[in-house]
Amino acid sequence: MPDETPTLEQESVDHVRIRFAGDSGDGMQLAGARFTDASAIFGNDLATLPSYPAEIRAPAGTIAGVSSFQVHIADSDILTPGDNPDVLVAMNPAALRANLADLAPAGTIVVNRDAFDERNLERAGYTTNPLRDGSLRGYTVIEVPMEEMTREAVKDTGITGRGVLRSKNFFALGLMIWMFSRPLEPTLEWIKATFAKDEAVMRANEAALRAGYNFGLNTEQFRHTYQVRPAKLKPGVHANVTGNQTVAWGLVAAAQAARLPLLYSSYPITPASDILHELSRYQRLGVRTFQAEDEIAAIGVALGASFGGNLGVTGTSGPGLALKSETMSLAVMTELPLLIIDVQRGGPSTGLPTKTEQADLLMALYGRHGEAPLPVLAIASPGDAFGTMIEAARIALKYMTPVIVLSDGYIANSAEPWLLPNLDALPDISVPFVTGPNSDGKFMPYLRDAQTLARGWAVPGTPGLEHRVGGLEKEDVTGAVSYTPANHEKMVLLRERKIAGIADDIPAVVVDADEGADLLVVGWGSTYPAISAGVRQARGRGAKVARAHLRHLNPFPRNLGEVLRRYRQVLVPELNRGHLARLLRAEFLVDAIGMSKVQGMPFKTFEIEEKIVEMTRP
Amino acid sequence: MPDETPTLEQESVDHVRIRFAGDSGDGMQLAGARFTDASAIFGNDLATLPSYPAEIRAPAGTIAGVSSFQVHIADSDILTPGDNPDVLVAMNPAALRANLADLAPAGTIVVNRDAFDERNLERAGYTTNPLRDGSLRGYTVIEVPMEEMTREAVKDTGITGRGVLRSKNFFALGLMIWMFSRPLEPTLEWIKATFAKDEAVMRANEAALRAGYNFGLNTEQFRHTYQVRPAKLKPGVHANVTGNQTVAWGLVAAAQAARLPLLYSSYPITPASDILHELSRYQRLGVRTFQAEDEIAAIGVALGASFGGNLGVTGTSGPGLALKSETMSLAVMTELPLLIIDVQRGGPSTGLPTKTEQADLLMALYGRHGEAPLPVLAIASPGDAFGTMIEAARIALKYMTPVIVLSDGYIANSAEPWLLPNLDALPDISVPFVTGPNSDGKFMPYLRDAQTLARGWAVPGTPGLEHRVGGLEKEDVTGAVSYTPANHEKMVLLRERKIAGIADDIPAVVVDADEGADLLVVGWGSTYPAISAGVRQARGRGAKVARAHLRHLNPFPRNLGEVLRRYRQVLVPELNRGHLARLLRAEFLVDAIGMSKVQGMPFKTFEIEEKIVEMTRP
Amino acid sequence: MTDTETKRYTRADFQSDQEVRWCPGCGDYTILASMQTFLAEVGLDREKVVFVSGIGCSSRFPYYMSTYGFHGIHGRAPAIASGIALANPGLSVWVITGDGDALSIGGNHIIHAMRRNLNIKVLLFNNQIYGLTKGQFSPTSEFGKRTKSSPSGALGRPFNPVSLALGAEATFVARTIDMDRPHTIEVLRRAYQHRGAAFIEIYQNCNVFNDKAFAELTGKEDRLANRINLQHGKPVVFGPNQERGVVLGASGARIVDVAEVGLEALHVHDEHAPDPSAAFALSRLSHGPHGPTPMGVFRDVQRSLYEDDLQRQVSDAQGGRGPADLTELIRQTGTWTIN
Amino acid sequence: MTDTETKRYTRADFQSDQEVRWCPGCGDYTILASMQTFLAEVGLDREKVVFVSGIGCSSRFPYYMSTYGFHGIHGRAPAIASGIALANPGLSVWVITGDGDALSIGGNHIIHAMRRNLNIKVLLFNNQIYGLTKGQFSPTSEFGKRTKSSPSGALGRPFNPVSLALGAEATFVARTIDMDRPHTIEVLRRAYQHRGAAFIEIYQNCNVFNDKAFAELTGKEDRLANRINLQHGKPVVFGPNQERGVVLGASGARIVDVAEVGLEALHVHDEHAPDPSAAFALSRLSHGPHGPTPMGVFRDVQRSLYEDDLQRQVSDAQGGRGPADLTELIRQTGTWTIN
Ligand SMILES: Cc1ncc(C[n+]2csc(CCOP(=O)(O)OP(=O)(O)O)c2C)c(N)n1
Ligand SMILES: Cc1ncc(C[n+]2csc(CCOP(=O)(O)OP(=O)(O)O)c2C)c(N)n1
Ligand code: SF4
Ligand code: SF4
Ligand SMILES: [Mg+2]
Ligand SMILES: [Mg+2]
Repeated sequence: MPDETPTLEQESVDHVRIRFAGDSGDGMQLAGARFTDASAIFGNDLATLPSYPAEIRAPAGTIAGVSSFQVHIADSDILTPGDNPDVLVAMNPAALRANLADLAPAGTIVVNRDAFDERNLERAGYTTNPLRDGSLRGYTVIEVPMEEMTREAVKDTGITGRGVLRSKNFFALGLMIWMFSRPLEPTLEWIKATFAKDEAVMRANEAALRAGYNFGLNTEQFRHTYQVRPAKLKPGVHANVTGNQTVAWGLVAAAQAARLPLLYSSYPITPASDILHELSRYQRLGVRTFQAEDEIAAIGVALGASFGGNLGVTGTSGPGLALKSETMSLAVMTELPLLIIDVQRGGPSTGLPTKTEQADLLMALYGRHGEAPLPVLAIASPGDAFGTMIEAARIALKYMTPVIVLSDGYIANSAEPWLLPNLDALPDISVPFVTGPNSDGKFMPYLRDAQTLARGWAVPGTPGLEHRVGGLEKEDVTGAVSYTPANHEKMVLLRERKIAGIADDIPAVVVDADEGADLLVVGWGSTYPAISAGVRQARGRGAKVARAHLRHLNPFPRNLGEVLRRYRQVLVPELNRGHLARLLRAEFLVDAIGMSKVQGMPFKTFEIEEKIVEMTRP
Repeated sequence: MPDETPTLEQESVDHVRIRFAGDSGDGMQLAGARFTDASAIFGNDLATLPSYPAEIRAPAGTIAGVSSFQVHIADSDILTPGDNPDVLVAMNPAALRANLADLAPAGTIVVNRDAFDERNLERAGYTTNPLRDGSLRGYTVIEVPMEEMTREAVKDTGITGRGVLRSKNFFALGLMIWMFSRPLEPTLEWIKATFAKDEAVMRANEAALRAGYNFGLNTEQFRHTYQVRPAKLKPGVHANVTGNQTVAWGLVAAAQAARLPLLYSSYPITPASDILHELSRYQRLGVRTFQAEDEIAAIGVALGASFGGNLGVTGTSGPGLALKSETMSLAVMTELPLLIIDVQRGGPSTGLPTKTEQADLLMALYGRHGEAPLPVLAIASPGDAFGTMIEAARIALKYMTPVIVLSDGYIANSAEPWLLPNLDALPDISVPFVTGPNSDGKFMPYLRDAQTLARGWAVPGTPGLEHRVGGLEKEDVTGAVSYTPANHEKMVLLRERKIAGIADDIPAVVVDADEGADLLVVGWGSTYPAISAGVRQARGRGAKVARAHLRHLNPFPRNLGEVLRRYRQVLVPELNRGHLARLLRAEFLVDAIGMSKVQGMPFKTFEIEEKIVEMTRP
Repeated sequence: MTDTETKRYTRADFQSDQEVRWCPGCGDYTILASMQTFLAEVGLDREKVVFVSGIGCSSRFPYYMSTYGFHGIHGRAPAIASGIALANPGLSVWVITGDGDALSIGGNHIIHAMRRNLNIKVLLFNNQIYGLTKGQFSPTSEFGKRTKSSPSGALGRPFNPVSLALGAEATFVARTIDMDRPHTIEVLRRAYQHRGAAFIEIYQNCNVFNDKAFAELTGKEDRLANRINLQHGKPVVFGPNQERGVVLGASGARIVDVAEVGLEALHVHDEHAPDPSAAFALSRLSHGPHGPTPMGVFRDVQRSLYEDDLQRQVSDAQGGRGPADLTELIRQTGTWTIN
Repeated sequence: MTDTETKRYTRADFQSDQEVRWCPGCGDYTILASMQTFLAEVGLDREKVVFVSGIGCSSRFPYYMSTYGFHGIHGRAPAIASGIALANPGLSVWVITGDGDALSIGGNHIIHAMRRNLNIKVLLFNNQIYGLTKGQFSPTSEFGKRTKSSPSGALGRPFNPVSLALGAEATFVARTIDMDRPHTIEVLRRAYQHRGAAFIEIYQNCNVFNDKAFAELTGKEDRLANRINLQHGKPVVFGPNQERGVVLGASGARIVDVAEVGLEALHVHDEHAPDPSAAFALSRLSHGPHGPTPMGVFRDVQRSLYEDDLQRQVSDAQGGRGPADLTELIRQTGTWTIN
């Protein structure tokens, strides 16, 4: 009944950051994801940051059980989910308490008032009710009886008992959709499609969504709604993607580009499992997945598949990468193509399984016995994963080598809009199998391409090329077992040169330069958005600062040393204790300074910004 | 019948290097070891280098099947087995062919003439007989019909069939004992003790030994014998020891010094298995060993034993260390004392399982997921192993941390005389268990010692201290599971500082200085003898060069940076592709230059010497 | 002091101060309660008990016990537990593990623990799913099960944990179910009394990712129809009126109507049979479980304990004289003296 | 061309150019010869055959075959082989492994390979010792065995590999011995014909570190007394005059005098019995082996192949239309267009 709407201002803002927070059971991830999709379809640029408790369900109502989802929507290109939300939706006292500190000054709090009873307050560790004790002064607090309203809304939908309150996340979502002037339709459609099998639930969710929307429309509590106009994204088809999704798609695309069947062999582990889940759903694309008995078997199967002529891929997180170490070394010796994905999480040991960290880089480079070099690549963002996977496959196939690709928990689970590439124009990265003798009528399995130093790939089933590979040192060219001292040294050097030579086949590092800058900020992996945004902000404050981001961590781009030496100061922000900084120091003898954060969370933009401002102060 | 002896010159030499070489089945390791022991008892200083084919028996008579044992005896302290033998005992053509290139100019060859038949020549790849074709001109060649003489010698001992020729290594040994004027008795006694159970074998070996000795005595082929006078070793009781032996003894001593039961849990792997074998024989010392189902179980059992209040130790080689990675990370998180021994071998993968290499250093430092720092020590020689094990245990217990100790195939199997320390005067490295509450009547498992930052060790069975450890991030002090960002960072830093702080508790690095030197040679592990000897030789040729050898690789001694910066050039010889060099560069930003050898063999003295001379040339 | 005799524990004495964090309704709660009740009943001192686990929902168990505990890494609990048992044979060591932890990544350690026969008790919480990682199939999930990682159905035949343990030379093998606390407690008691490694499969309902997997054993009527309670020395009968029974033949175990074959023809259960074949045949009656399913102790035989054998070797080597001397040992390898 | 029909291979066609490097007298030689003879007889094309191994003396096997080969790392051959079989179901994939490789470090992969039922044939060369690492005890070494790592005797009960495989849901389980080449060849043929995973224990003499471990099955008289040759559909009899037999009862399998019980009372061997209980009971007759020991095929049943099931899922998903399109898939997740 739009005509009954009280007159409201509609404020136009260029961006807004909203955090949905509630108990793990409150469906906040779903609410956040739906809001994100609605905004994406509306045409905003966006970035998200989901955060949930470690895998076990914590007791309801406690701080440990709080789950949240932050989404940043904007009318121009943004990079991060934002440090501090402008609006906090808090479904219970614990959610309020856990997130209040992050809220922007004078921010808005939308609370589910019904949850602020004594029991919940106590569980959250409040001794007084924050809605009453004046501790929220300075914020705009909007109290909404969400449970009462939801109960009322769903009463004729056939839903009963515990199910009733399950819809309250849709109530909150509806309210936010109204507040930020999104269209309702995409969400309504999504509800229809998703809950098609259970009509009562479908109707309850729809009713709650509309009730939330209408509550905004009809309540005087809300002084104005906001409008965030569509961003000027590149024209084309966009999807809102998480990193695990784009890794999966990138693998499918890589296999297509390589004209090879894809076999993904993995053992479930947070936060990598979703890659397995995604790919398991792609049987109609011919993708085969294999859930192995453990990580060692998983990589063994992938390596066997590669020997058999497939694109063998395995994926895991830190603890699993540790277990795969011995087999990676075998892959180095047998010189077979293989992709190993490591979605890093907080360590050491089981550590913080649902949190993000970048502390596996040195293990990726050095965590194998003997001299076992292999290429290492890193993904910078969900959207970047697609191309990185194709690049990794290209290198693995062209150079007959295992390749490690580093992702992390942040990339894996956060979402961003992504411009679909033209999948019909994928590069051809296929490498023909050897089909006949390659040396005087004979097949020499370790005969190398003069330029790439790659050996030939002859797959079982090919007549006349029968040969044996294995983990013992190989004689040059013939591939026979050899214990000769000189041959061993030769082969160690050949394997080293082969990997080092890839530097000639990857793009030079591109510097986001700044006239007169004598500080270079170098990043890798998921710090990309925070560093880019931090640099942008610092420049806004007059700092002169250059920036470079590395996709290739082994070998480094050819020009990297030269680039580093151009700057008096080199800062390397990392979510670890200085891995890349250490590599740059050892390799180039430059005094790269690490900036470290190990809190299971990404850098905030202002942290980078402040550091740059501090380092560039005259 | 000494009176019938033709008059011979007895030449006195200060050192001599002898290599016994033959087929794997010829018992060359035994002959070499007996000769070594006879020389040790005689009082020479000595160093040895055994070398044998990869584990599988190669076909008799081929180059692949050759096994050799080099021993260097001297009247003054020596460091290495010597680059080039003065005397080569060759039991067959393959042994001659495989070893001739190493023989010193104008060296002596003692060959088993009977083995130079067509079949063996062909197997060795000779097209003509080197004993006849003049290709050995320039050497002193002594042809001995060893098989014929052995057959003759043993004919009345009751030995028959295939057994007859088995004694021919004793014939060769007897000949060498005569040639180098060693006493026969120790070897005769050894034979008696060793073959007590099989009298025929005992008598055959004895007869062959005497026959060889007498052959020397009675043959005009030998122009003179040699005399190497006893060396001036430090007074005291000496034993001739291999590194695997001294590691085992060092562990027993460490457990005694720590007043803890020792549990050694391992899975067999070359070249570490002998540590397990040694310790398995020490049940009468209360030592318990456990052969686990794999390396992961092996370290799990050791860690469990540590939790239970034992000195838990596990040992392996590279492939096994890779497998232990995940559990090492758990040990870091649970902060329990644990020793992990890695006897490095040629890699990557199965590589060269019986050869030596130092290419696991970076894995030892970085081969774990997440930030999982732990101390790393290296053994420099068989004799050094004993003390290193005690030092490793001291650190593990005092700082409640897993410690990695690096040995390698060369240290493991080569022998040197070793002055027994006074075992009654071992340092007290014991650390008392926590027996009661440590904080206001409560037990806080992660409460730390203010100085060492070590937590307390409370073992199951102690009333009132019931607590839980595990791999999830721990809350400071309480040890409860914690996912809090700030706590995670705090704990990462605490673990890091704890390990870094050990630098204050280890000796400063001692420089073997040289007035005016601007080159420093830095080594670690088994390169010790070659580097020391190389430096000595280079100095003899006028080079100014300083030398330092590191036992502690993480953390480094406090003064190392300062030491490195004193020299214009830093050379780091390593049996890998520059691991320590890389660490020094990253840590101290000094332009450390790697000198690399990856041939499965130790450096030769002259290689180091030449490099130094070249680098110090004005 | 007769203190120890009058010492009495309650269940609460075995509860730790940690909040229990499983999903509401999870079968793990019941097993936890059974264990705490059992420990109080048997009167074990807290400090003598160690719980060791791997990773999984079930593996959080040690945090909730006021005893010593070690929350290990995925699959490796049996190794850690073996180390603890070797270090201190006086402890009561329990391994808590899940179907993924024990039979997927940890399968090898489990079978070796069984054949070695150290004094550790393995409780396998079998919910036929990966709970902690949110719902992938496990090695005990039924063929064709649709899960996150098998949207068109899991492949491969699931393990029958009891058969596997019997094939691995286990000396004690039993099965129970979360819901039935008295039965669980009885099986725990039997495992505790057994001197040696024990393997106990506990059917555990994961109401979030695999609800009602054991409905055939828990529903009122189903339970009566399907639960075969094994009792030592008794013919194997079951059913609402004990009207059905099990016979053992050349083709394995078979369900029969008692009326038809007569009570004498039924298999008489012998837990202590040296040959595990009959126990194995019983284990084949159900897979999943579907239909009539034996519960209780399948096998309980005596075999020398690993720790005891090791201790005996050490004592024998020392010949009653206590530890020999390292110096002496080194000297035996051959030494010489320089003055 | 009728070329393929007339194609004939000889043993030599399956010999590689590598020198065979086992100790003289090692049982591995005989098994190698049996395999080469078998492959020539069955007429498989070299390029269609892949041998995958772990680490151990036996694991050098692939080097000596002129087929494709993968000498893997310790214990992991079943995983590598599974990958090869998945990549190319048209190949004939054989795993060569030792008692340490398969049952110590690799135990978990073996049991999972069995339950999954991929088309790989596992040949376990059981010499009851670690050969390559020069003589430590293995999980099949007898209790009390003195070796380098157990100078006062190995502890723990050894696995019975056949029992273990049966407990792990294997569809094909057999046992043979190096010396008996015709028997080995026959068992290889049967394994080859079986569509699914096969587990074959081959008693193999290590004359250097564990000589005569199988003397009870090889000595002229011992052999007659102890070898029980299992034959499908026949009563299980053995002995110089077939005068002894096996009956199956409630307490397992038992040796009897045929004269005493009568031929009808004997167990009639059924390889295809769906229930593995009888096969399991037979496997318990000897452990080690000591005394009468069944040889031949214990079990050979049909179960759907993992590869086939997977292929069927893929085909079903594609609905006969061939691979769908990635773009389409991405679009289904929800996209929007900006112009
Ligand atoms: C090395 C390693 N791989 C994988 C994981 C992830 N992971 C944790 S628990 C688990 C399986 C849990 O299933 P189960 O053992 O059945 O226990 P449940 O949660 O069902 O009680 C997996 C795959 C891990 N923590 N470590
Ligand atoms: C990870 C790893 N651990 C240990 C070893 C050492 N190793 C090689 S083979 C082997 C056991 C060999 O025994 P088995 O499998 O019975 O084979 P056999 O030599 O008797 O044929 C061991 C322990 C290794 N190569 N790799
Ligand atoms: S996921 Fe399942 S097993 Fe895990 S706590 Fe929840 S109900 Fe229990
Ligand atoms: S050690 Fe034993 S198994 Fe290995 S090759 Fe020699 S005889 Fe054969
Ligand atoms: Mg489970
Ligand atoms: Mg073996």
